[in-house]
Amino acid sequence: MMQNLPIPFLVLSFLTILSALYVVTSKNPVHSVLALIFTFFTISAHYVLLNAQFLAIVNLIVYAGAIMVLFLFVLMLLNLSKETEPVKSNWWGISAAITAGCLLLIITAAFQVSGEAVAKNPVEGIGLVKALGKVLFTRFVVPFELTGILFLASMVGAVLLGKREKGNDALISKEELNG
Amino acid sequence: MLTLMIFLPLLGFVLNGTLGKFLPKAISGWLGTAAVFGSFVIALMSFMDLTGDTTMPERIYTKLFTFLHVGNFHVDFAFQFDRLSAVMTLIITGIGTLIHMYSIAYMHEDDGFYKFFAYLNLFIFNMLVLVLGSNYLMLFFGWEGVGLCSYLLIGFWYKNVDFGKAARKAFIMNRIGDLGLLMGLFLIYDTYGTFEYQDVFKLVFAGSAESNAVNTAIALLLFIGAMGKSAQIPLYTWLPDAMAGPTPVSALIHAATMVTAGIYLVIRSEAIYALSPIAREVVMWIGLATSIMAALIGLKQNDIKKVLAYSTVSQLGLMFIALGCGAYTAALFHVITHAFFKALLFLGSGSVIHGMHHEQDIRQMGGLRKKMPITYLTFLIGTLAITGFPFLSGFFSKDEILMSAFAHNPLVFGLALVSAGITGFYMFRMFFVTFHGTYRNTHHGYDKVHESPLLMTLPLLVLAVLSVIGGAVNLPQYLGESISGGLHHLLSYDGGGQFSPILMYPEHAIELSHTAEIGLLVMAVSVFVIAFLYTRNKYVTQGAVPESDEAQAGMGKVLANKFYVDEAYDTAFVSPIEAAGDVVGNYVDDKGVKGFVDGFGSGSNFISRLLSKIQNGNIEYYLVYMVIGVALLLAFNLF
Amino acid sequence: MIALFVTFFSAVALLFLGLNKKESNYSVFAAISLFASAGLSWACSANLMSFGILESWVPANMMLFGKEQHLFSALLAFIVGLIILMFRKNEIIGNDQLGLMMFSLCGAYMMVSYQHLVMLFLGIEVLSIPLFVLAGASKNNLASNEAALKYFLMGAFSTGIFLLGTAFIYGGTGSLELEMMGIKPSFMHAMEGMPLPVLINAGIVLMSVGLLFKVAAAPFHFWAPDVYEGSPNRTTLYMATIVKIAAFVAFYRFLNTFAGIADAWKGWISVLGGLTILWGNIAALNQTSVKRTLAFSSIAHAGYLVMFLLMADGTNTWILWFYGLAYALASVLVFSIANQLSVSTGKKDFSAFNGLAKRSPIVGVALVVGVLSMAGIPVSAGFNAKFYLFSFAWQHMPWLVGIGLLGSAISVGYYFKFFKHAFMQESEERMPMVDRGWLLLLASLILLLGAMPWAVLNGIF
Amino acid sequence: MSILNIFSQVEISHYIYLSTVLFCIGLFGVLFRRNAIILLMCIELMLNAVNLLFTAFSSYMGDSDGQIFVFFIMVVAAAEAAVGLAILVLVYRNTRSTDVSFLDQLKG
Amino acid sequence: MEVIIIPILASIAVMALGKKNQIWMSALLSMLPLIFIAQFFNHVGVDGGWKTLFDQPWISDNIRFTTGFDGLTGILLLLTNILVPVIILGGIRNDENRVKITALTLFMQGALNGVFMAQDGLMFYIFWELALIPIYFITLTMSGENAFKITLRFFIYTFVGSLAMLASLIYLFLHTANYSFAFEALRAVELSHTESIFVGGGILLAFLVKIPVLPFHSWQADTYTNTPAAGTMLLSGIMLKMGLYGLLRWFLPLAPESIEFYQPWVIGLSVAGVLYGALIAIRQKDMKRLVAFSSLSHVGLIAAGIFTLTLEGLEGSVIQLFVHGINVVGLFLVIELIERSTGTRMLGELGGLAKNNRLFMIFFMLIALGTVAVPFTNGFPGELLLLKSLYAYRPNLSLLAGLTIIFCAVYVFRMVQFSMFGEGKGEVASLKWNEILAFGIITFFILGLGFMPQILIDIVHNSIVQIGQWVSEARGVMS
Repeated sequence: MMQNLPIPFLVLSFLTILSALYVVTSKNPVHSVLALIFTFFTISAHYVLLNAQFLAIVNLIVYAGAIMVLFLFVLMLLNLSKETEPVKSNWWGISAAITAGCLLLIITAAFQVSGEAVAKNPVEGIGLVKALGKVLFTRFVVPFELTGILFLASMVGAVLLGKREKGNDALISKEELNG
Repeated sequence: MLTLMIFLPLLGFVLNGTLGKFLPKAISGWLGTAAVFGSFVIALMSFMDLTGDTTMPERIYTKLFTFLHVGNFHVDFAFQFDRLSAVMTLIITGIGTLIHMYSIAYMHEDDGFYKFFAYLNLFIFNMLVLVLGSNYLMLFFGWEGVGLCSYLLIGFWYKNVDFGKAARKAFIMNRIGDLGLLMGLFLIYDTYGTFEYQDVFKLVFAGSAESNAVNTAIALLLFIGAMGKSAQIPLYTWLPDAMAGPTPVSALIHAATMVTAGIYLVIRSEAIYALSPIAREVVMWIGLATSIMAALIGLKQNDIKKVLAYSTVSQLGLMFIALGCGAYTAALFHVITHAFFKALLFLGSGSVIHGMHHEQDIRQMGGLRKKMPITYLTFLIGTLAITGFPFLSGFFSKDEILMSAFAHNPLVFGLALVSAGITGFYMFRMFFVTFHGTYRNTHHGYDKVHESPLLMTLPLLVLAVLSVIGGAVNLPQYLGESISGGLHHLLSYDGGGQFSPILMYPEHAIELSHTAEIGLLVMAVSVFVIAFLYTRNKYVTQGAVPESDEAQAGMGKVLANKFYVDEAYDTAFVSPIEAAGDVVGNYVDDKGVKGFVDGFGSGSNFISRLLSKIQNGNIEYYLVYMVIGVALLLAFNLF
Repeated sequence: MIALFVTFFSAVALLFLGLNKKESNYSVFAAISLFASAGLSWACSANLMSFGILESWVPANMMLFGKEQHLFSALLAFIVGLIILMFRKNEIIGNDQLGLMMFSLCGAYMMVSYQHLVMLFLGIEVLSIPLFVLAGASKNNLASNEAALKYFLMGAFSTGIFLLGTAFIYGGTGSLELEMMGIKPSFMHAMEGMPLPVLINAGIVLMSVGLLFKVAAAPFHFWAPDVYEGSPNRTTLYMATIVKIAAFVAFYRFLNTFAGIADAWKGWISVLGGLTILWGNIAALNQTSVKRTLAFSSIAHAGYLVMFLLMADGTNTWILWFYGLAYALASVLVFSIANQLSVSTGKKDFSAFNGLAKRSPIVGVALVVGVLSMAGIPVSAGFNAKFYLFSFAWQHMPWLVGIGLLGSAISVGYYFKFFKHAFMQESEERMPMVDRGWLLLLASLILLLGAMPWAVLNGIF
Repeated sequence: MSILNIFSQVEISHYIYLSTVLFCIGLFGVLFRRNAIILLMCIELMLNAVNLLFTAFSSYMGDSDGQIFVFFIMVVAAAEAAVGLAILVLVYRNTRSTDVSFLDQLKG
Repeated sequence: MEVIIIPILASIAVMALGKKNQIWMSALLSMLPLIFIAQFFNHVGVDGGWKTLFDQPWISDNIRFTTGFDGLTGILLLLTNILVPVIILGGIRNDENRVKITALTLFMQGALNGVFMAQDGLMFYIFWELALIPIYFITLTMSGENAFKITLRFFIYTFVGSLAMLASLIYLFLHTANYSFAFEALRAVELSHTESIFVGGGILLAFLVKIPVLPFHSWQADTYTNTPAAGTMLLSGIMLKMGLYGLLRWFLPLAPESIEFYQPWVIGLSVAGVLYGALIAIRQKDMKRLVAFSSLSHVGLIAAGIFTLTLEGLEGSVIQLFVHGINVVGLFLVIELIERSTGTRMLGELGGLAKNNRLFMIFFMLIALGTVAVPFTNGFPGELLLLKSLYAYRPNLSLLAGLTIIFCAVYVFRMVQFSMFGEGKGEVASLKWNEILAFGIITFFILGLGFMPQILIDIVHNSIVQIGQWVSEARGVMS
């Protein structure tokens, strides 16, 4: 089964999974961020494979370009770039892995058993900006407008939370929390 | 008239009960007396009508209202005045009047004077309902009612805790009997479909396909009721304790009237008993046992009223022997005479107690005959009557019982004779110790002892006369055919063609030869003589004083302690029930049932705490729970 | 749609007004505009008014504006208005927070009227994102911070699961439109008796998990007690009522599309419903904090409402509406009393209620009405709501109704703690109570809905 | 206009597997890590897995709705990240930590 | 309708007037419904079946607010509206809670009237629950260590029972032709045997808890003991009768198919309860507790009588439920007055109270006699009929239950003895006019019904015969 697959797909998939794993396991947050950005790149590549060129670009711009930069920025701001995270006990990792693995197994096994197919009807060009834009501003104009509320709300919210009030120093020190 | 007769005492009760507090004692007392006397007069008139006028129906029947009517269950609130009721009514109201009168003086100093008369009137009312009711349920009304009045009057001096205990004991023992009676009533209704005497007996007589087993069961259940009310083994222990009440009460309720209700019940139900030899046999043997046992206990009692109480129990036993032998007339005869002389004795003892300033122990008395001549004389007559001095009332009635017993079974006769003999011993013992010998009381001087006032001695005299001549109501045949058997004829009246005889199965005249009769008489008299001589020798000539209970030994101790029956009942019934109450209340109910229910609550709380532990505040755990939930859901759905 | 418009623009207006006068309290303005939204929506539902221009702008496959949608919008706006009104004095609330709450309400409107999963997704997010902020709005309060972080992390996580489910559904049915989604599986199920495709099945499960998370049904409820406890009272109340009602309407509409394959989801959803009822009620028994108790109580109520999901035949939405109204009224009543007391006494446990009945009998009576309504004891709105719910659910899942009754019985155990403290305990502290008139009004509203529900329902539906 | 004619060479199920695997990796990360920022990143990873799946379905079925949906997911993710990071900063300011397991004051 | 509304309005009025209200005013208000009840007796009468008086859609078009009247309802209405004035006159202590308790009592009067008049299943349930609420708040005014636990147990216990009944009613409701809760509609539902056992069981549970019959009684004693007197009187005097009324009115007609199944159980448990309660009562020192267990004993007999399904049993139970209400309220009133004067109700600490207050003594004695069921007091006819019906069912059970007439005498007279007799250890304050009136009403019924129980039977006969017919139709034959 595997050998029939085209090489680019396999390589991309392999890279995606590998970098995703690195995101999860890396002890250094900055490395995680970088690995995540790399993952986004590979996913964008998948989009290209899937004829979704618009999404490929947007993915890079929004995710890799904006969101991940925000993450990095926060990491730097909070000075978390070092390996500050305490090492978790092994059993916790194992149990987390087992839990996630079970879920994975269940889903994949279910698909294996049923082996179902999705109606294949590839149409040329739906992933282009032109086509998508047309849909977005006709059928999806309402949700598109409503995202305005979302952004307004998140903006106001972020400002609300970020606003420094007087005397707003640490309520509780880390030592206290530890103790 | 009948209604008036019954409700006059109730009126007295209501008046005394509501207004008595505001009335002077004299008015209150005479009011009560008048109410009963009124009833007596009406009863006498009605009795005359009933027996004298042949055009009168064989019973006067009055229905007041329907008491209960549920489906085919129907009970009328109705009264009937027939010959048996008439006799009972006359005793009740007649002796009742005397005792009321006596009480005016006896209770003169008591705070609850009006209350006392109210209770007495209420008692008379209930007693009349008992004997005049036209059906078994009315009888039950009166039956319970007199029990209640007995309770109220025994516990009349409520400040004394022991008296209260005695009162409750009386009521509860009566109730045990009542339960049996009630079951008997249900069985009667179940079998015959009615409570009306007439209808029941008609059906019984017609032998409406009911087996004698059912009748036996009815008879035995009714007898349980009679046991309670008439103080038979095993339900007799309340009667001696009932002496806690004022003495007129003992005279009226616990000697003359209420305790004979059991006899009345059996005579009334003669139709049923007639069909059940087994039940009669039971009645007879229980009567016999009670009679002997009570008499034996009476030998060693030192409380003047206790002696009389055991004597009453013993005499009641004799009556039941008669009933068991089928000699209903004899039993009723003894009821009448016993009412006379026992009331006399009780009132006499009351007079003694009154004169002795509430001293009841005969060992504290002695030599009273000089100070209290009238009491002495009347008491002597009473004693002679009860012990069977020839040609006094008790002699005739007791002999009739003994003869019927002999006709039934010589062994029974022998034992009954023993019982009658013991009567002589304890009665004369008491009599001599009380009135003869020397004065022994240390608290009150001999000079303080006084004769009772006229109001008290007058009833004594009347009763003394009655005790002497009371035998006249049913003289034996050997004294002459024409004057004999008055009561017998009364009860055997065949209803003048209508169906309502008192006794369904006319009693056979006792077929004894004159020799046998004379022989029996001689035996009875000689027993009396022996008793008289022995006690006179011991207590008058030798001047012996009964020793205290502690000094008793052997059989005497057993007798002084009343065969330890009270203790045995305590151990066998009272304590276990109380213990069961404690166990059920404290353990089964509190820990068990409630604990079980509360278990749900504490179980929920336990789970609640468990759930709180799961909710440990750490988001990582929450996420894991959530993913596990998702995984389980997926697994459950996809496979 | 009109409600969304009015709410959104008054929220924006509030934000602008806030620029001028910083310290002012705009609660009354917000409440009035929300009541106006509610009124307008109700007018639309009763065909007294029409805003066809606005609604014709929306493509038909995106949002639906039927009578029910209007009524639910009116209900949501009314409740939020009530919340804002009742809390206007106790905590100083900035106009930004009011604005956020109203933005969030816009998300709720979307959820009740979506016809396309995009709208549902956006609705959930518009509803949630302001709430993440509002949960952490008292910034100096560590509990509030913790609540915000927990809510945010778990909310985002559940969004991920929800989206995976959406993707599966998309793949399985080939559509994201509500009306189209159900056709294929129903057809397959009815005509060929084929097993349900894994994509659809798993999709339903995963999407349901996302929604069950929002309504705080077991075992996806773990966030709820913590977040409810940590958040400011107003936000807690908002979460307990609006989020729940909106999510249930959305859930109901979602499951309604799959009514043809109800066998596939009825079973496990009812099991979760039963679990939620028991979990919520039992866990509440042992709580000391008032808010936490009410949080578990709201979990239990979510469990009862799961019954409603099972009768997904599209005709009984009025039950949910009535239940939502009854539950919200009682919650607002009890929460606002609890809030006032905890503010004035500084206590968070039940001892804050000590001696309430004696100090202020009117508030005592109001508390009684509110709590009895929550417990579902007649004559109260809560009883009627539960009665309608249980009697209709019986035909679908009798044993779940049995568990519901059992849960009601257990719930008495903690609801009556209020009475224990309000009536049996004495207190030295003075407790000034404000808004007694409003509280009494709410209580009478609950009683009115309890005493003559049919008249009210007939007037509205 | 595809670089490869991938639709004929790769079954859709492979994309499903790939996305699921990615999703589960993200999920594993959420469960495994304690740093809130990493958690957030793992969630982004999960969202991206979903995006990939949507896109794949959309492309295979020739239906543009899926891609629009992905677009909206991205929009939402951005908003969410903004608010999330704001919360995180707030928490960090108060506790000097981004470790989620320290925040367990609310419990019971 | 009026008899429901008036007390509730009166309750609000009393609450609003606050401390100013006089005992007489509230008593008069509570007597107002009697006028209407008299009208019902006059104009509606007790000859026909259950006549509808008022009918309006309520919870839905077919779930209606429907009130009706017949003999059975009439008896219960009489009981309620006689006892509530008595309670208000004598049973409410003049302390800070008086206004509250008076208002709650009046409210409860309205709710109880609703229970007894409801012709609609859901209305019945609603008022059933509604009647529970005032009593709950009355119990909440008690103090003590376990107070909350006790009230909670009481409430949850009865609530669970009620919910079971609700479930059963809903089940029947869903099987009616047009989704109606109307009594006739519910009755018309045909149930299979198994169904009827479950449905009947649910309905039965609510009533058995309320009555209470043996294993469901553990809320009773503690609640009685700790509740303020008014609450105890309401509970024992009227609330228990709700359960018995429910058995007659709702259980028997609605689930007659299941009676066969439950009959031996209920009778067995009831008779066991008769002895159980009596045994415990014998050893109690707290007078209230004693009466509580005696109540368990008495109502057990009533329940057993109902389940014999004989006319004697059914009508006897109606008499007895009326009479027990009167008597037990009287007893609790006595206990309350003793406690008010002496500060205790422990038998060991009392004694000799008869000395200074004869009137009180007379009232106490009469009530005690009524309780002991001495002839010519009201307790007797009912007990007679019940034992008789039980005898028709099983003679040996009748004998066992009949032991109660012995035990009852034991514990009642023990109570009288240790409180009233013996050496004086305290005094009862002389009775005020309101208390005398309260006692007067009670003694009037004690004596009146002792002579004329047939009055009650005439009132209730037609209703009972109708219920009997329904049962016998379903069971084939009725004895």
